[in-house]
Amino acid sequence: MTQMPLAKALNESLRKALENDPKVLIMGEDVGRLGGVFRITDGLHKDFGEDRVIDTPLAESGIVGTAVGLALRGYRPVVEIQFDGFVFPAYDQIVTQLAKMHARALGKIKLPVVIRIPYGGGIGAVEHHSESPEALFAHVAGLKVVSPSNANDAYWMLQQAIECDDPVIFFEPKRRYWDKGEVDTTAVPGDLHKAVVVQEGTDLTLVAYGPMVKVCREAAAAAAKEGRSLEVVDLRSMSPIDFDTVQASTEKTGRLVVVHEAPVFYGAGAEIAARITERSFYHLEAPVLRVGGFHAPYPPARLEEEYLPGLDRVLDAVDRALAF
Amino acid sequence: MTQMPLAKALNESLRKALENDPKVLIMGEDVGRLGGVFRITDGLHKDFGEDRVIDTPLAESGIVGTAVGLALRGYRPVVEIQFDGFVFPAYDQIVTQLAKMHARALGKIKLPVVIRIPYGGGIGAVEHHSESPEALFAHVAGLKVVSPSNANDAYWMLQQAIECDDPVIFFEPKRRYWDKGEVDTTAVPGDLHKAVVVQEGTDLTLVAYGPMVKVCREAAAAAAKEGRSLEVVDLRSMSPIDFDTVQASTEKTGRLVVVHEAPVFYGAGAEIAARITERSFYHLEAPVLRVGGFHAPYPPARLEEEYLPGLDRVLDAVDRALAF
Amino acid sequence: MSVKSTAARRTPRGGAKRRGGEPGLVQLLTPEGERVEHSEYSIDLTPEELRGLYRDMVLTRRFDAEAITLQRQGELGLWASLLGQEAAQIGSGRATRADDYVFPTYREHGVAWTRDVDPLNLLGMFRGVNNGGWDPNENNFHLYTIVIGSQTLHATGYAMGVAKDGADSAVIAYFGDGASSQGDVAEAFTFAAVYNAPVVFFCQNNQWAISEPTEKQSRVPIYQRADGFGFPGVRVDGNDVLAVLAVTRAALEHARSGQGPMLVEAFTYRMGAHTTTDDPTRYRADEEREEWASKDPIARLRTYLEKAGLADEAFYAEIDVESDALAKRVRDGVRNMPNPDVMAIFENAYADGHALVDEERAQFAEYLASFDDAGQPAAHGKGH
Amino acid sequence: MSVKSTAARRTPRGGAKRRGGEPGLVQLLTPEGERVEHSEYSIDLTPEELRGLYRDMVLTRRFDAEAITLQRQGELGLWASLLGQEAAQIGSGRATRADDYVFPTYREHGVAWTRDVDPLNLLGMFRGVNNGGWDPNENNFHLYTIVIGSQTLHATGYAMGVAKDGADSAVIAYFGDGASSQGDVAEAFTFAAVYNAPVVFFCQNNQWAISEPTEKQSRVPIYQRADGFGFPGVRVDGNDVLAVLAVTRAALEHARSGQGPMLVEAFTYRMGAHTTTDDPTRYRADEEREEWASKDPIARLRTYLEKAGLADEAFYAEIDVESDALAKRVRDGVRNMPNPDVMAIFENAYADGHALVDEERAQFAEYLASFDDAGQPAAHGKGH
Ligand SMILES: Cc1ncc(C[n+]2csc(CCOP(=O)(O)OP(=O)(O)O)c2C)c(N)n1
Ligand SMILES: Cc1ncc(C[n+]2csc(CCOP(=O)(O)OP(=O)(O)O)c2C)c(N)n1
Ligand SMILES: [Mg+2]
Ligand SMILES: [Mg+2]
Repeated sequence: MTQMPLAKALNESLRKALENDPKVLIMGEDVGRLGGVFRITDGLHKDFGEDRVIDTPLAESGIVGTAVGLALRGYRPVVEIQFDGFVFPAYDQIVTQLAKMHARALGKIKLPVVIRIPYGGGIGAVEHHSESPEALFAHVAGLKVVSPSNANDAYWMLQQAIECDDPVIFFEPKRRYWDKGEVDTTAVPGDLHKAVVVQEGTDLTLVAYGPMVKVCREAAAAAAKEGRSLEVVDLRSMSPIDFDTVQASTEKTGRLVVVHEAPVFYGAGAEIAARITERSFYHLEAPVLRVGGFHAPYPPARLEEEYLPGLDRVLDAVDRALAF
Repeated sequence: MTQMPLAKALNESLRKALENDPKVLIMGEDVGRLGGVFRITDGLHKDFGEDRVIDTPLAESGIVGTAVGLALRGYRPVVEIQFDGFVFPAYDQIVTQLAKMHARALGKIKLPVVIRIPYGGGIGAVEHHSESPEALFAHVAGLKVVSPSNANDAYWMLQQAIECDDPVIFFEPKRRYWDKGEVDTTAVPGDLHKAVVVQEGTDLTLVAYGPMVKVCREAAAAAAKEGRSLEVVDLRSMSPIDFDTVQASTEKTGRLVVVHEAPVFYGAGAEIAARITERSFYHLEAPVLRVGGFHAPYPPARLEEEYLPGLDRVLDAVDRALAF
Repeated sequence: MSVKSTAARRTPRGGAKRRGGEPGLVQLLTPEGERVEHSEYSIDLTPEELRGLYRDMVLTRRFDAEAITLQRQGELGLWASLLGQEAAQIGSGRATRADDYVFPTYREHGVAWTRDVDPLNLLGMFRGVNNGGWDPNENNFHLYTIVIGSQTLHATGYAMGVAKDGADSAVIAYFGDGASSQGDVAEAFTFAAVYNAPVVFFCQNNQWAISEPTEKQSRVPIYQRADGFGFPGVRVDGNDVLAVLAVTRAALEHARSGQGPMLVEAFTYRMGAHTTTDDPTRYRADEEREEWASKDPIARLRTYLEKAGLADEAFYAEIDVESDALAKRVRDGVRNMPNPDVMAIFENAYADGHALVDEERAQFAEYLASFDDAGQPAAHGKGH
Repeated sequence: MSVKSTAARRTPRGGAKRRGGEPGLVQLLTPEGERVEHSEYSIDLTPEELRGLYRDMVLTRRFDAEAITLQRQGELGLWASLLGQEAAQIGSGRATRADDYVFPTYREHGVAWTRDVDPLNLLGMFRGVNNGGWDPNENNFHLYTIVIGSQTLHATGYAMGVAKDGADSAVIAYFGDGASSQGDVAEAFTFAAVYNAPVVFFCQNNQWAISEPTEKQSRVPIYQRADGFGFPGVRVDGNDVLAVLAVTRAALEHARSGQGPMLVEAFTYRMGAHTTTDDPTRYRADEEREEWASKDPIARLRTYLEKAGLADEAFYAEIDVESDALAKRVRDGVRNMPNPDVMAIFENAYADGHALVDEERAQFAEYLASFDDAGQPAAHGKGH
């Protein structure tokens, strides 16, 4: 058990992967000498060399497209996209090639490629540096989409993503990079796609993932002071989604609020609301409510504090759900 | 009032737009002499010349990116993407530039660009030619997303999309191109984004758009024989969505089934189910059910008949909804 | 691998090309079947090898013709004919070594033939029973790629892996004149150059991208694109199987010997329609086609074989027999190709499984079963 | 416009470049401040014009320095310094005509200056009060574009429109050495060439893309990229404001006169960090920076002005006063820049409105109002 920031846990996880499997490669812009703009690959270029920690040309489609080719050759590329807003030049290679090639080959080839994407807002950045595009990947069959909310999950989920024989889009909650947490490098981790109840409660279930888990735990704490018992589920995986865990919690509390930074419209909350309502129709005391981004471009930094769903907006939704 | 196939209605609509506004341009692969692989631009190159009907290099990002530039110069480009599966190379330009530039300029510039995409399956095509990616655009703020289900809507909605000062992703139900319908070129069309009740009913509401409207009408007819009265709503617009019309119909019938070809997971049905359940919680006799594609790559042609949601799968969902 | 050091390792040939400007086509066999020499590229084949190339081209063309017929008969949903491009494909394919790796488009039936890929494998996706489905590693022949240009990046990445492994094999990526406009192809050039990857970019310029002539893609010959990325480009007569073989061999050797990528533009012509759904009469003149008919790659080699007396009647007769046998095997094979089981919809979306796919598979199986129980058939023609 | 005809209209200059291979830098003013001549590019400026260029560069540098300070003081969230690139930007910007159109990256503060864009406009996005927000059509200076390479396609499309309008103005698209690897830039080259669009692609090769040296993007000089697309490319000393002005003028004239696109590579150096969040000590040696300090674009011109006696002390003194005034105006302007109203979140997502945006706007307004009613403040620092 050691305390470390989420960013450091990712760095340690990558180091371990490079040590464990000579086929693991790290690719991306500035991942080499610089160690990435967030230093997630810090020191790896020095210790593993430029053959395994590869500074690439400035071309995301090229990065993912060559990663596909390297995977076909037997490598396990771990690609870094510098910021959420810069994954789109690679979207075609991800959606039409990486996601579909295993099926195209009727299973005869595998594409073990991990695409790491620092995502979400809250760091006061300029345009394209604060987005949450996870739904745009979760809707696409052939991809798996996950996001850790804490250091220990960051360490283990990245290991598991790299070991997975399917392409995994690994969303890193960039505004939590500096949050410290216990990391147990000896533990046996659970299923990569299993949701976890991180806070037991009886009155209402909050489901979140990545950066919003912390907000939801704070909301649960605040609600507790008002005598309300909120259960918090860390979804961890947006594709597949562990509906069983969400369903069990919802049927226990009778109420569900889904929280994410991404715009609500066509977002993960919609999928969870639709499916849980279908599964637990007679258990719901209130409609599943969603808290998330608005249907507008991510605002300039000076507005993000108001834009990002925080404690108050979560509690407001909780009030509305309990009022039913 | 004249009878014409949906494809011809689109062709007439483009011709009218080119006649009405000298700033309207048509761009795309093979839209010139060939008239497009579906002949939607047939004859336009001959009549309006290569300065207005432009065969482009084979590069979708280039097509949309230069269309953005042409729009900045005061033109109104109507871009054709040859097939649904080939829009992804342009996804970055659409999502990070076309959708956001108006906001980036605080409204000082407008991007009246229409992107026409023949979409959906049912034509026995090879891979990438049968997809329904509408959710991947509807989730993105700054874009409007529509799809006509019949010849008259095809004619008018395309006119309205071209007149709109916002970027519009115009999804054309390619397997309905050859379906004939009445086109009233003199009528005054309704709001581009208004849903329409195309079949009155009392027991359950079916919501669909594009190619699935026909299937839902057939389902309603079949159900009628069994004494069940289904209301069918043609959504027409996936962003914005006319929730008021869907809500009114749902509160009248008490039951809602959403039908689309696109995969259900993170699809339009999820958004409609979540929002209508929130709005009409106490009116719903059953959970909103969804009928759509599976979470798998679009299958080879010989399986699409089984894969595509048809009459039977819609009626099965209707049975399940009514069983609640 | 260090970029600096590799950047230094530029070949004279590359340099020559870069200074050379437009050197015209590399040609070793004229349209009239005359054997000619070229300053930089030469070839010396045994009569048997020459007959082998002829046989490859004839059988490939016959296979292609059979596929067109099968499409007309409704056995295939679509076919992309290689008619006219036999020399470009056989010549380049025969230049590859067993341990080289090939990344095709959707039209490389002749290259597949040289890689011993069962022709029936190619027909599955055109019949609509799968989207490819063969094992690329069996013949080092990747799946057909439909999204224009994408495979050039896969080939480059694969070649980067070959270099990492210290192997001396090479990779060849096929693409068309239209594809040369795609950003992915330019990015492949950049990655290949920067990492000095052992990959040959083989562009079959058949002068048409569906209805668009090459000048809608570039106003200079495509082979010249390479120089500005730092590697050599060469244009070869794509209807001259000897020149294509010689140039591709040199390019692959260039890659294998650590000198990095090379671009080969095979100047040829798409004699048929883009695919069986296309109607070329809408956009191009018959004269053009006729002019190219006189440059036919097969007739050209046959003229040479005959003039040089390198093959007797028995040889040609034997190929006819082989052609008929091949055609029959393809015909029967396609007709007997089983439709996939409906539940195949849910297979291979993932290698490690996905909970939702399992759930949907179970639900759909249950749904299908409900019909059998009720004894009513699924409403076909309308889909489920 | 007919592609064939335009393809024919290739200039001798272009041809010359293509045959010429590496001609070295175009230079008119040496690092030592010596005025030299060049065979193809010449310039003849009045003393006043020369002083004007000097003034532009000094004021631009001062503005840039002030912005860095403001970032350190927390008034700006980020700043991308142009330090060292003043000549490349002032020289090229001053070559443009009022009716030309400029498509910048996020670093073209000097070009903006030459277009009379209020420096305060540039600071809004770096302060985080907007994402650009100025009216591009006021000074024919498009919004800063952050997604690398995208704007080269916008510029090409705009230029296609200029050609359609029969106007004789030109368009200039700025991009970096790193951007040269993006597929969008290659596609822009292709479209510009095929449609013979009047656009100049201006690459500021400052030799770094954040931490990556140019050899991670290309193993040959970037200007050579143009030839393979069918238009001329030229490399100019990017720290020589006279050469940059001369070459860019020629390139813009080339475009205006219907000869199509041209690529200019300004060879310069990023003297500072990539942005204020970057730490160059992690990836590059100080020696490199020092070596380039001796090629400083401003010192170079000043040496020349002094040697040639083209400016007196009063001139320099006056610029110092101007600089201080500019700095103060920027300082005060930024500090007084109001935060946008929270409801601005919902503005300008659409030009014609969107029902959901209206609904969310109303709900959020109601939500915010609920706090006032209850008299409790919104939980700041945590977000709403
Ligand atoms: C990204 C993408 N856009 C469009 C298409 C549709 N399409 C299929 S083939 C083709 C023309 C390709 O021309 P070329 O590259 O010259 O190859 P050829 O067909 O001539 O062999 C087009 C536009 C596609 N498959 N992929
Ligand atoms: C598509 C995309 N990928 C990554 C980034 C992150 N990024 C911002 S600037 C930069 C380097 C750009 O280098 P260059 O083009 O040489 O311009 P310079 O910053 O040197 O002026 C990168 C990688 C981005 N903005 N857009
Ligand atoms: Mg072609
Ligand atoms: Mg740079």
